[in-house]
Amino acid sequence: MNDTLEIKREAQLRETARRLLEDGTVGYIIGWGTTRFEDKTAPLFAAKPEEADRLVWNEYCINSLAKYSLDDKYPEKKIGICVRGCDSRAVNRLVNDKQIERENLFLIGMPCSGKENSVCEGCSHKNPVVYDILIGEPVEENTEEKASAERFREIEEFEKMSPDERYEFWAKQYDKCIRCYACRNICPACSCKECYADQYMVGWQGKQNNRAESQVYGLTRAYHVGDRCIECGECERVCPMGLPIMRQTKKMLKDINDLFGNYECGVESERAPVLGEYDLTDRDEFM
Amino acid sequence: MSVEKNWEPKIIAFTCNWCTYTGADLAGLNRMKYPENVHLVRVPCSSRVNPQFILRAFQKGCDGVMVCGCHPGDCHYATGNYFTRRRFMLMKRLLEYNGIDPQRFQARWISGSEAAKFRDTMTQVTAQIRELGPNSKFQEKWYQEGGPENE
Amino acid sequence: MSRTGVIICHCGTNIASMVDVEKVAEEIGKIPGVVYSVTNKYTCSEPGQQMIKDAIEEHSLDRIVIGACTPRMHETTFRKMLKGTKINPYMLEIANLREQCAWVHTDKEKATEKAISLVRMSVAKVGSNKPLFTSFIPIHKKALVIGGGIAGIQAALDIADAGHEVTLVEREPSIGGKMVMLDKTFPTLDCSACISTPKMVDVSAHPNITLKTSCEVEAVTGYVGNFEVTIRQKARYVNHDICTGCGLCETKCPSKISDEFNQGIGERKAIYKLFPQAVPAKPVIDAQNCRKLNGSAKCGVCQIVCPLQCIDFEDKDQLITETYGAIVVATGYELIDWTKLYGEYGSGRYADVISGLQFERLVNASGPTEGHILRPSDQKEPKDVVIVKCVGSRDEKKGKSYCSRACCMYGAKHAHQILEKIPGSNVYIFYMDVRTPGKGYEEFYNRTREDGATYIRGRVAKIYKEGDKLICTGEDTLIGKPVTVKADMVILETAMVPARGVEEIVSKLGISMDGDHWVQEAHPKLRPVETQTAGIFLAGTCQGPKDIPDTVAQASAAAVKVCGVFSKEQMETSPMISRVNEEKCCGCEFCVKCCPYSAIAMKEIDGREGNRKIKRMVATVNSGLCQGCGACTAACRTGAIDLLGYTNDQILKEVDALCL
Amino acid sequence: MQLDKSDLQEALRILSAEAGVFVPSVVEGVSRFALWDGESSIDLSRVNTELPPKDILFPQTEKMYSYKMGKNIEIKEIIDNPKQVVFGIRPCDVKSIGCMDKVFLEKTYVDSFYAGKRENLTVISVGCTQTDRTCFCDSMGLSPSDAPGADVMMNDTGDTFVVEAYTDKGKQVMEAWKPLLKKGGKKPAAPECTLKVKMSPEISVKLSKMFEHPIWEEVSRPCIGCATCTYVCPTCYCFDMNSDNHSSEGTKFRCWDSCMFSDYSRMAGGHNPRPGKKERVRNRYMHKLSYFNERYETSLCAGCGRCADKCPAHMDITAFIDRVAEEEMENA
Repeated sequence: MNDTLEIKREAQLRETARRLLEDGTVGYIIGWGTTRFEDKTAPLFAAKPEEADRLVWNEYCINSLAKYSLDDKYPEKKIGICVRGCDSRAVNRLVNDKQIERENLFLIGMPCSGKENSVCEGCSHKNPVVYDILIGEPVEENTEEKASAERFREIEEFEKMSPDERYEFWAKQYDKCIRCYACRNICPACSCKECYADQYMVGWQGKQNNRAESQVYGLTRAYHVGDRCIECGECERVCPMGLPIMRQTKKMLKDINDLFGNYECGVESERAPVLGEYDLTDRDEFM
Repeated sequence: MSVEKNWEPKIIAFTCNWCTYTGADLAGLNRMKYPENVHLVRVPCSSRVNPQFILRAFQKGCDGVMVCGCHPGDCHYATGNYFTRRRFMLMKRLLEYNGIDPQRFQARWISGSEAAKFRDTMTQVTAQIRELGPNSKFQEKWYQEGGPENE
Repeated sequence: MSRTGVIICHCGTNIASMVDVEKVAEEIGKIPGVVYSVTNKYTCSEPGQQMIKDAIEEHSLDRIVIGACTPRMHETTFRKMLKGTKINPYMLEIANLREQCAWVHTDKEKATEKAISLVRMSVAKVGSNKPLFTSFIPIHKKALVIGGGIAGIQAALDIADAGHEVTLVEREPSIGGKMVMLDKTFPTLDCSACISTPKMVDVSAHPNITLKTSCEVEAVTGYVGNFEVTIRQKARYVNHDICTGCGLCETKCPSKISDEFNQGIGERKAIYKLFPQAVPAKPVIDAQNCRKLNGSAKCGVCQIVCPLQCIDFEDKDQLITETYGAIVVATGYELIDWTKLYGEYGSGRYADVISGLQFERLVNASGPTEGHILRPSDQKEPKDVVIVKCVGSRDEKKGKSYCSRACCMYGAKHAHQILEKIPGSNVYIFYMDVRTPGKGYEEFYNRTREDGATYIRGRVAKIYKEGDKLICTGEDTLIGKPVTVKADMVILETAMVPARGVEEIVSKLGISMDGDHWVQEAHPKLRPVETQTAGIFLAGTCQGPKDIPDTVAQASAAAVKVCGVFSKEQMETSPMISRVNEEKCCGCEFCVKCCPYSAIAMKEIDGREGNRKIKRMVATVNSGLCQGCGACTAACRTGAIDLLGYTNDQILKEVDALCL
Repeated sequence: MQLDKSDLQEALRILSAEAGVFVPSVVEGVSRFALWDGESSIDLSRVNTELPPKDILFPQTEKMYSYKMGKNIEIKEIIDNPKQVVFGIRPCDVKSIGCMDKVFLEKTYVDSFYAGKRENLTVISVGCTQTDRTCFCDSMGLSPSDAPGADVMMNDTGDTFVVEAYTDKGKQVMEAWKPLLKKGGKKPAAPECTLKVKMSPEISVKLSKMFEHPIWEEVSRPCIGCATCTYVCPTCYCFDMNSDNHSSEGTKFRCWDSCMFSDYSRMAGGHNPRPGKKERVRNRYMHKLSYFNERYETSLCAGCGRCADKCPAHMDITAFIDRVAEEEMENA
């Protein structure tokens, strides 16, 4: 990240935030603020104009902010959210799933040239896909081939392994899982009011932590978000045990691309999620 | 799980009431014989089968799972099995991706009049699963170590 | 703890021969929650059922599992039996021990083991059954028939005769449809007007039928028994209550417009009756072509002339909304526009190459030529006539792949009419096959051949004008030689296609169409007059090409279906339908997209967020429309929508029970 | 007494003769306490393991008893308390074991499952020579190089360990290590935590009066309600009970639960005293820094810093404590 451009963008962000807070277009702005550690930023909720200067913009702004709008679904005033490319897709995701109203949000677009996060490597949407105001100039996107080559590289490599090797790999990974549900709570595609895993009366998912229960949880979540995943990589970032969750959820995206034509979630006004529609010309492999 | 020698595969088949379940009844009416390993769960339409049931079946100790429904186009509920087809095309690949042998989960379109096809499918799937041996993937320890004795 | 009663049926020797029923009963008796586990020789018999009823009293059971034949056989029987006891009829599960166990296995010991696990699954499932109650939806005993052709007329008359109110909606100024355009009808050759106009008069005279012509269906909502239908009454500019239909205005109207009823042969006025025996026999003004209304002149002569002052140029469209219990779709057909498809037949440049309906108008006594067959180019009587069949039908490349069923017969009828009306004329019929699939059809075809019609097996390759003759070149495949005929006139028997605008009606009603845009019937063989949506029926050529006898048969069938719906005050709906747990529903609408019956809608309920009262959207299932397929339950990630009778909880327990 | 580093393997082998020895190791990329396999070298370079040693005494899923329904119902309590030793545990984790002892063993009710395991556990603590950036145990009143609750205290002096026994269990270990031990050795000075936190008893008193303070609204906002902080925290001891039944037989188990889950305090009928994030974050911080103090005179936070390190929203208990310290109370 060349610093001069980013520092200018940070100053412009603060100035815009101050103006928005002063003239009351937004009730508060969700952005990134400093923490005790220099290489970590934390979500900041700036409500008063003077707090606008606490907003920062550097290569450590890695937390996704879109899902915080779910906590305030019926705001009196608009909510300002700083959105990078992935956050804007998360907003699209939540709007298409009818969980938030687009009019309740005021999106401050932040062109992002990649953060300290492994997922930024193959990022296909550095500039926000939807915003109300753009801070600074859009950055240059990854080339089409680089993004698409990078998108499923990890999955294609993994598919080369034999079934038993694959099972052993996943079994070891899910042995590590401590079922803290951070991956579910950070994911913009996981927006159910009451998750299936919390409904013990129905008995979908046991609370005990053994390999089988964690595998069932892992696969069920992969299936639930599979056709709506926006590939923001937050699930992998937040996992305290470092499970490669994206390698699981993006498998379905790869299949959908192979079977039903290229498919990217949360980019434009949504084509209905693949599992929500049908097509008479689908391949029929079940005879 | 009984001793290795006379191990019997346990296969569960979610069958749609209007087509495959009727086909199974027709096979019964014609006294067609097929192995005892397949247990049918009757559901109104193959689109009622939630892919999570498949995970549940493997977790609770099934060796093979099947989802059977009407041929696309003549579903009693018009568009039911189009959704089934999509859901299980994706779930099948997800299971294989996680190491489950492709033959352990199969989906088939069997109409109400295809009694012979129902018998042949059941026989063929039972043979395939028997040859694959007991399934230990996804299974809870409770079943792998033969239930309560080893508590 | 539930108190489950289990009855294992011998079914004579059907089950007992292969399954050790005593062992099954004893084994199942050990399951916690099972308090009564016996076998019985014939459970479905009267004594068998009585035994169960006594057991319920004696052991105060609250749910029953019967291991017997397929539930598809006796589920209803046992549910009726339970109606007489204190147990809800849906606290019952049936394990299929005959068709899927005893009859299909050979090893007795393994079959018994399987029987035990099947019954164990049913016991696990019945453990979480809940009492279900059928709900009732009110039925408005009023039918709506869309389309005033012979199908709509017949359906409306049958329903009205059964004592129910009917509204017949027709978009043209008069009912009658295509049949009333015809001259004669095969095979009896009785005059089409003579058999259809009396029915049209019955329709207008029938106390139970409200006739709405020049009307179109604007919007349809609701479900069986409660369809809210908005009908648009198009402006007619003539007050039909006062008008007596004297026709003075028609004679005075200056403008001349090509008469679409006569298929473009001859003209009509701007203020016109569709045809002389039109019902209602009152004119309407065609706004596009009336000089006063389209602003091209200050005319208004009809208003001056009209003795009763019925003309009102300020008339506007009106929208009327009413509730109907059932709807019959009878939108009929049209002939394919061959001019755009068949350049080799001159694509309409030659006036004497006419379609079947145009010939009907020529030969019709109330037609533009009063029944004299005069060729449109020079009004001369043709001597040599060529009839070409399968124009647009059975022709995937240019037209439609299907056969239009009726053209072989009305082709022969046209030949017969020409030979009869023009002595010494010659008729050449180019055909691929002659299909005569009805009573008296083959005999009628043989008679026309004996009258002198020449049947040439082959298609006409090209038609071109030479002098005042039309040269038709083709090949006679029977003798394998090319054939040319110099004809004065050519009649093309073109394919039937769905009526213009059927797509809108189908989408408004929420029913579906097949590939060729014919309305999709529920089942081609077993439910030809029903659609997938309960309460919407169909009749006539809207469902596919057919002749008048089949159309009338379907119309009467649809009428009986409507009377079936109206036979009860309320309609009992099956309780095995989906239900939404509003506490868990987050309003994401994934389920709405999956419902084949569009039975799921979103509604606003008030909820709480923290300490604030808010409004939020949740899904709700319409019990009238839901058929209980369960597609929505698998689409709902949270499991907020569940199918009663096959809930997630029950199926999970069934899967667990199998794997013990 | 002193123990040469080179003799460490031998020392552990002596112990593992009759007890399972847990040592800090990296399993599949996650550093945690795992059973020592007998030969692999002990890596003490890492200050704190990612997962705390709490699952030795309080496993994430612990089967309590099994039942079998037949003619009569037969219930069998599942007791498996093998003799165990945990080696290489840091003073902050020893303090957390002390906190759990207070909860499970003191006051009226003694948890038999915990007591059985605790009875058979020998704690051999190794003092820290350097601290992580998230360590703040000395601000919480602990010394990085001394663990009063341990059975044996070992401090690294370069190439030897200074070994002291604090309890008779410790003396038995010293007995077993007799051939390897040498005289002398001086305890090294305790390292200094870089992270200074203004924690003091007044903070917990102050907090007890701040239940309605607006600070909670602001502090709790970034929280996403997952259980990472509670599951990596060595002192969190909340558990839930459930059963794994198979028609006529099954087992009753208890498993970790987290007060941060939205349904943790949801009661029958759907009422939830802590519905929002504000209430839940407030409850967690108050329990760590105030409620526990009122009941057991010591704070429930040992200053290991794992929650600050692993929190997805980068929330930080130390920043919160400083914030509370600066907050002047109007009515204080």
